[in-house]
Amino acid sequence: MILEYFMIFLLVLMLILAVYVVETKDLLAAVIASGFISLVASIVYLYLQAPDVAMTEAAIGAGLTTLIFIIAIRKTERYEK
Amino acid sequence: MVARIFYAFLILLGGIAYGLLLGGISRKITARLQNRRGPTIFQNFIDVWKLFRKKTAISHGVMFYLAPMFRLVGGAGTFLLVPIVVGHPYLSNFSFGGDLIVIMYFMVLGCLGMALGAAESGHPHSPIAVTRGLSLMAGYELPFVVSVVVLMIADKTTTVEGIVRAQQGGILHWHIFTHPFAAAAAFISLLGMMMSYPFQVVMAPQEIPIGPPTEYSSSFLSYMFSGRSVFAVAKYVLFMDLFLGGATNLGWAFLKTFLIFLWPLFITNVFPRFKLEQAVSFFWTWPTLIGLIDLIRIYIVR
Amino acid sequence: MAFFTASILLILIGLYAVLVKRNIMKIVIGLSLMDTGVNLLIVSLGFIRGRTAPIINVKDLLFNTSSKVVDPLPQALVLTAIVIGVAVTAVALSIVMLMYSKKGTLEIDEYKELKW
Amino acid sequence: MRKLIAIAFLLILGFFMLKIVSVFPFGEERWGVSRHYVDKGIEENRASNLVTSIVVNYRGFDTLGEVTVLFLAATALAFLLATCKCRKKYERIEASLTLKTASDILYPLLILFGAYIFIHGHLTPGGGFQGGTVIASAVMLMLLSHFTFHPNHRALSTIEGLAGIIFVLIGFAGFIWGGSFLANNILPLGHWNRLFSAGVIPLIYIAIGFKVGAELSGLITDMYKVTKEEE
Amino acid sequence: MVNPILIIAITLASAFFIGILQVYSKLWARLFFFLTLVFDFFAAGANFYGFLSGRITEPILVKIGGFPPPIGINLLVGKPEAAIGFLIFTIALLGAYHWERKGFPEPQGKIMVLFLLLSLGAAGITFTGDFFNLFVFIEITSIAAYGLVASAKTEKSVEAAFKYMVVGSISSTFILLSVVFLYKATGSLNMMDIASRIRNISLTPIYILILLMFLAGLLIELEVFPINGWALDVYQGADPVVVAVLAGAVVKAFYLVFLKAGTYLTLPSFFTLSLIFGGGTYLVSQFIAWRQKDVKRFLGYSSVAQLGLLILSAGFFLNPTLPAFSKHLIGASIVLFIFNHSFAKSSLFLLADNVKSSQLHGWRGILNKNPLFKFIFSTSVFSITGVPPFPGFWAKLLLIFAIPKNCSWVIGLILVGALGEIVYYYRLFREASEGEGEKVGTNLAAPLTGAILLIGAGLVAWKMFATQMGIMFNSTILLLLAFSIAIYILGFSRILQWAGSLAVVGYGIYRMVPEMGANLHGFFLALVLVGSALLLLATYPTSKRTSWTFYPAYLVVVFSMAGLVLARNWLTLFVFWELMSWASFVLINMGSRAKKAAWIYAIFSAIGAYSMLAGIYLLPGLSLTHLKVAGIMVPLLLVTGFLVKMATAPLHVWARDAYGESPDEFTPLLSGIISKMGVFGSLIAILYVIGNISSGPSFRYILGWLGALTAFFMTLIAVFQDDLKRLLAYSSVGQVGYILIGLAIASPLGWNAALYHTVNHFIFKGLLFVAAAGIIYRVGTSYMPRMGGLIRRMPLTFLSTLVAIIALAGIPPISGFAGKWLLYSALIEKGWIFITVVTFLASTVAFLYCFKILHSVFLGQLQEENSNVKEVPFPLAIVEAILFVSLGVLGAFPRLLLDPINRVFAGIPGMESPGFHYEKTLGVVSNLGHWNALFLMVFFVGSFLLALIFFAITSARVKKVGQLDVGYSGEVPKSPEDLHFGYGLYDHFRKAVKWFIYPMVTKIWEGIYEWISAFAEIVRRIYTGNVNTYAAYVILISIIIFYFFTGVK
Repeated sequence: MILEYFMIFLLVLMLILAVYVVETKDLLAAVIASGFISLVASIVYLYLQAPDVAMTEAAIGAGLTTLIFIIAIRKTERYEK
Repeated sequence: MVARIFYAFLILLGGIAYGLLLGGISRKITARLQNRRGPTIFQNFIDVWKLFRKKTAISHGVMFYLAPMFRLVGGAGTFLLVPIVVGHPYLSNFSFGGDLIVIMYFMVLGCLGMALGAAESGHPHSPIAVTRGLSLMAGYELPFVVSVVVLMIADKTTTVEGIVRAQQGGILHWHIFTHPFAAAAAFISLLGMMMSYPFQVVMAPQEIPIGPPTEYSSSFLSYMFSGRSVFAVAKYVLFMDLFLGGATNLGWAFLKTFLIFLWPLFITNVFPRFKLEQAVSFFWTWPTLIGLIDLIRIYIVR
Repeated sequence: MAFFTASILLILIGLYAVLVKRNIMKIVIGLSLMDTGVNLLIVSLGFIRGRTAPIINVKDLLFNTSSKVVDPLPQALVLTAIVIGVAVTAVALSIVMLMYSKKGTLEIDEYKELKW
Repeated sequence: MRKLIAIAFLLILGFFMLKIVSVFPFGEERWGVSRHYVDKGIEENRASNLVTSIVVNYRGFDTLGEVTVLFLAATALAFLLATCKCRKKYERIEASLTLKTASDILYPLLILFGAYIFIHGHLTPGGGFQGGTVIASAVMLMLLSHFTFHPNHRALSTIEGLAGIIFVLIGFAGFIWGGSFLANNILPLGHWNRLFSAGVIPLIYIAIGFKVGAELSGLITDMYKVTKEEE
Repeated sequence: MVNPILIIAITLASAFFIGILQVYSKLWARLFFFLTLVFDFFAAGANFYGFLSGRITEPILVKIGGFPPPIGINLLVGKPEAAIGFLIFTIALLGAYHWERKGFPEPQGKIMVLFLLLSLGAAGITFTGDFFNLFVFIEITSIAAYGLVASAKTEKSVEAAFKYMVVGSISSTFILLSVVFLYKATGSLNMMDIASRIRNISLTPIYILILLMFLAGLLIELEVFPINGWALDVYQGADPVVVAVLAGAVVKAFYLVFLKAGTYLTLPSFFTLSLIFGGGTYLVSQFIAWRQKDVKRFLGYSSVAQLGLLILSAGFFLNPTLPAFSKHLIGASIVLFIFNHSFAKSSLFLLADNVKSSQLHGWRGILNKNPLFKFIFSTSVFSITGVPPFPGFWAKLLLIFAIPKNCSWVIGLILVGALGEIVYYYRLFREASEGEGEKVGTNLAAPLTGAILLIGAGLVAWKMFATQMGIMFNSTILLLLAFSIAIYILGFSRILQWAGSLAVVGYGIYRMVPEMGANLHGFFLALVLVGSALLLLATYPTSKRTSWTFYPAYLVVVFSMAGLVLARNWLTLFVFWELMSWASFVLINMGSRAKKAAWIYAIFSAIGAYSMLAGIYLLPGLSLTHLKVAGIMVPLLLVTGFLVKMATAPLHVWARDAYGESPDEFTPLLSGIISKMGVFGSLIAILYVIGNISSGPSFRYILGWLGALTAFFMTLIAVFQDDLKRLLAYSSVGQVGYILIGLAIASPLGWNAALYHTVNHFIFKGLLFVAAAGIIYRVGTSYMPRMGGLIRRMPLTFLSTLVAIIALAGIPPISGFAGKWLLYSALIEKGWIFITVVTFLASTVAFLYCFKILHSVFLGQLQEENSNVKEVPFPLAIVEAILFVSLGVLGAFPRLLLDPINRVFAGIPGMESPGFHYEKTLGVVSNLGHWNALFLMVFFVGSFLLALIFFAITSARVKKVGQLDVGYSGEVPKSPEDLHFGYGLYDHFRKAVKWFIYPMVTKIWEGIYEWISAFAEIVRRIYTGNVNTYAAYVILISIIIFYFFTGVK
């Protein structure tokens, strides 16, 4: 039961982070936050008995995607107008 | 057939003479109305003869040369296609050649010829006069056609003989009485055809000296003159056949055509002159509307 | 149900960024958020309460497997979807970088040359 | 105003999506074709990881497509950024000695770990994609820490190309000897839960691991090396 | 048979291999790239051919991994898949070749990989039988496309790629989600399997919602209105080669998916959805392109519209209530549409690649400098706009006749849209052929191949479907048409081409003699062939241009007219009608100032043809026999088609410039014979259709009024024309008005009048236009006030013109009067008195312009610059002589023509008695009057000669004087200019009739055009160019679909 509440907490956390991602003016912060969302998601995947997906999400969603976003932001602009 | 052609020739000569005479009369009457003595009523004969006898004639080209013949043949043809006395072996002329439609189109031939000759002369006044004449024709043709169609529909025929026959049996059967509005329209358009005064735009003396045949002289002009005279007579006869019940003999014919001849003559001397566009607008409105009354009546009654 | 709602909300938030944000980088971030939401939704759809992961590393699981594990197919699909997502993101980012190199801005209003 | 309209649109859309998912109660059993994968998977493929079994064999064609997508993305990115002149280089700070040393040590370890993941793809969670990503992260680490680190581009291209070709060739082998493309009956299937089992699945996953690793490394390098000429 | 998996696997492997190879050798990479594409092309071609030839009967099922369908992924390649696969690789090969010649952008290896994988993805989309696999291939295609769209690396191209990427991602999200939902709902991912499972479950709103979600994702990729902003931007911004492949191949793969979705998913609202979105997209896109200035975007609008039409057809194709034959027709039409659009649009985009500017004004005049470009361009445009014999025409025809009668409004939609298409495509045509443009690039091999494929596809379609539709072709006509095209090769020598054309027409006459004159068809056949031969004789010397296509096009017009009048079936008639219209469009467009005129001609031709087509569609049968129809709609539509060619008011707007500006050697045919095809059509329409409707008499009365008003107003306007050909144009239109009156009367007398006047009008108007051609050739202008006095230089032309004018004016004794007399008799007999009056007046007004022609051209003062002109060239003089003699002979002996006409009508019930008889003295006698033509002629000639001889003998000496020697107020004029009264002839009359000659109808048409353009301009604004907006549209349309088509509230 606690696990389920924890999951709900994680989901809410994801949503809050998602809103932050959308609304923040700092693109770098947004990207980091969205990477964090992926990380949280991979925990959720574990709960959903999907270790493969969890691994992939952690490696690709949280890791690689965030990385290429960061590179792209470095090559362009950090702040949204 | 030979006899017929011979008589036709005679009638044609008579027609020309009558036309010239009427021209003289008109000049005389006009003069009297203006308190002048005026020329003799045979003045036109004198003129034609004088012109015909001139020593030299000037020509501007082939069409110029041929045009008077065109004019004469056109006038003569029209005259000969209209029966003077219906049913008469000779005085019905060549009316077997065609019906009213033929006559109406044949009338144009003479005008066309004259227009061509005049235009070839290269004098700027000629095309001006011709275009005026044609425009005016477009004007007066409308009321005339309205009334002619009324007659054709009413009598169920397109031949002149048929129309004349339909008017037999008393003065009240004349179309001028049975279809007064159509007749009125036609008679107004006759003013245009005769180029009498309110519609005198073609030979406007102040603007274009004598109309299309400006460049014509001597024998050419005499042909022109004759053609025009007989053409006028043809129209009088046509009107007589259409509206006044035709004629049973030559006497009636003379009388009726003379009456018709008087109508434009009097109008001429009373009215000032329209401009061309006014004339066309006039024809396309008032007489047409008058004619339409009968047309609509026919359309409904039929 | 909470998983469904959350993942759908994630998709919607991502779409919201696409619909409203005027920064092209933000739009790409929104798309990737949307991807995350979609993946979460698919995996949740394959979940069966009280089952174990579809990895047969214990003898016990070898028999009557379908009453013991969750549906592996959605997981397999999501695996593909995640990879495709990152591929799209990479291409999108390269396009964004190219755009930036042309005009030096990330504002969407500057990229309206093609219209009507 | 725009935001409100957008939110309204999205809420309606969300409503419809919720409507759809509401017919599939959360956590309830509902099998389709995957019942076959689950019940017959071990028998047919001998791969303990059913997800791998599906990804590499039952739906191996999808995975071939997936690999292609990644290859495509790497190619497209390399193509697009080949002549891109982006923002000026950052002032680069030389990495600290600790970082350098640590990454020197971690680099082979990470690669080894990645290799472990994809070699054991049919037994444990993870596989070619995950392993490949780990390898790429090793490359990234080196890129960040070592100023002069340049992965050999030719080698990367060759590896990724060869790995892809090997994937297709394995498929062809199935086509020629096994009757159909990607058929998993050309090698002995072995025993369940052993490293050398599951026929061609590990081979394919290894190829994928190499391919993904090379591709992602190349991709990161391509993005990372984009610089603007000094003005 | 080539296993489809081989195509995909080998392509993939070689893509990977190129990835390696490009690092080492670009040349080898390129070689390998093309090798792969060629392999794919032949492999896909082999499959397609296998299906076509019947060697493969069952769909090819490929089990990947050896698993049976629901378990593993499988490919399913049936006939449609094979066709699309072949198409994809054909277009890809063409595009790749084009790109290679143009030069791939660096780094080449990468772009080749992208290109290869794009075509691979499209092929995968086509072949796959699994939904998730479909998604994967869609992603492959999309990512490759994003990269390729941005490949030009210009500001526009990357912008387009970005928009494409954003919208494409939303679309693939929808597809992915719905696929997963489908899996949850049905437990399968295989298409066939889902199809069988879905049949077993009840279609609750939720299932429908899932299907709709899939469809919404697909509709985005299918570029339906209004969620196609991204597509248009891609078309405009990307490299044309990429666009050619996208529009030509990739989109077609998506379309096939759409068809499959409709087939497998049994969505109840599929029909409505495809009707709304397909029809809406089609209609809107065809109109919003009107004001588009960017050619690539403009082609994009057209692509979108074509796709809309395909979607609409899909709706009908999958409608289960459709009869089998209709389904077959629609299927064929879809295939034809796809091939047509792919080849034509790819060619056009690749052509656009050769032109520097993509702006409309940048295309100005480029056709005139680049003959090959012109050939490809015209072929593609003709095919897209549906001109026979190209596949677009057959596709449209098949589609229309397959649509069931209870959906006939769809026909209206299709035809109205097609009209919009004509308007903007031929605006491009007009712009591109106006003036002198610059040289364009010479990278034309690929589009040329496309054009040749188009022609081939058209001929194949002709062979395959014409007979199925009941279209029958006279083999002689086909042979003659082939000869006509073959004349092209004689183009190096104009005189040879002329002689060759004469030979071909002569041969045609020789072959056709048995058909001539026996009945209505034969009567018109004789007119067409003999008349055209005469007019053809007069074409040679007047042209200074050396277009190789003049004679082929001329002959095509002639023989399509022959085919038209020989048709025993409305559809056959229609095919030839279109052929004639468009071949004459080509001819008109050859006039140096005729580009706008040709454009308007095209538009009005299309109005006519499409309304005729709609009428034919609504007819209960296709054969030319009495058909019973209800209501006035059918005859109205039918007749409108014919009235356009007759240029009856209010459809006359095209006529002035088309007659006035078309090449001088073509105008006689246009006026003399082509307009008569309208007469023929109206005649049979009245005979077979209008005669059978209850409101027939009042309908004919309206037609009569139309004829009378046309005659009157056109005549009136003709009076004020200063350009010789324009004057004749109006005159011609007015004269055809008389013919229409005669037809409308539908009494023996009226039809006699109509046919008599038809022939007669051909003679005198042909003569006048031939004379005009000669005069313009000699004088160098068609502006009448700058002529004058030419009688002295061209006596023969003057004489023949004079006779023709007398005939035109209807003055006896020349033959023109016969038509007038018959017409008036018929009118009065019928009792249409008001029409009679108007007609009379019209013919009186005609005298005005008759005089104008004679005066302004031949009489008056000879201008100095014309003092050295010669008589018209010899062939023209011969034709003039022949025609004017025939006018005179017919004037004296009208029975020469009346007897054949009576024979023609003798076979028609109710028309056996001609309504008149002949008597010795009275001549032709009708119930009302009589007219003796021979007497009049003899009388006129006789008395004229008599008068002339008398005059010549008796009159005084005639002295010829110089042209300036006129009595001019005592002054001596110095130059002809002072004396010639040419400018402003009839200005006085203009004042009198100014209300009548206000160009009201023209203004109304212009107003309609402007109004639609303005409206399109507003609609176009929805494509804001902002990607946020595009995404919002996507969401909006999706929720609208979800809301209205599921019932979930």
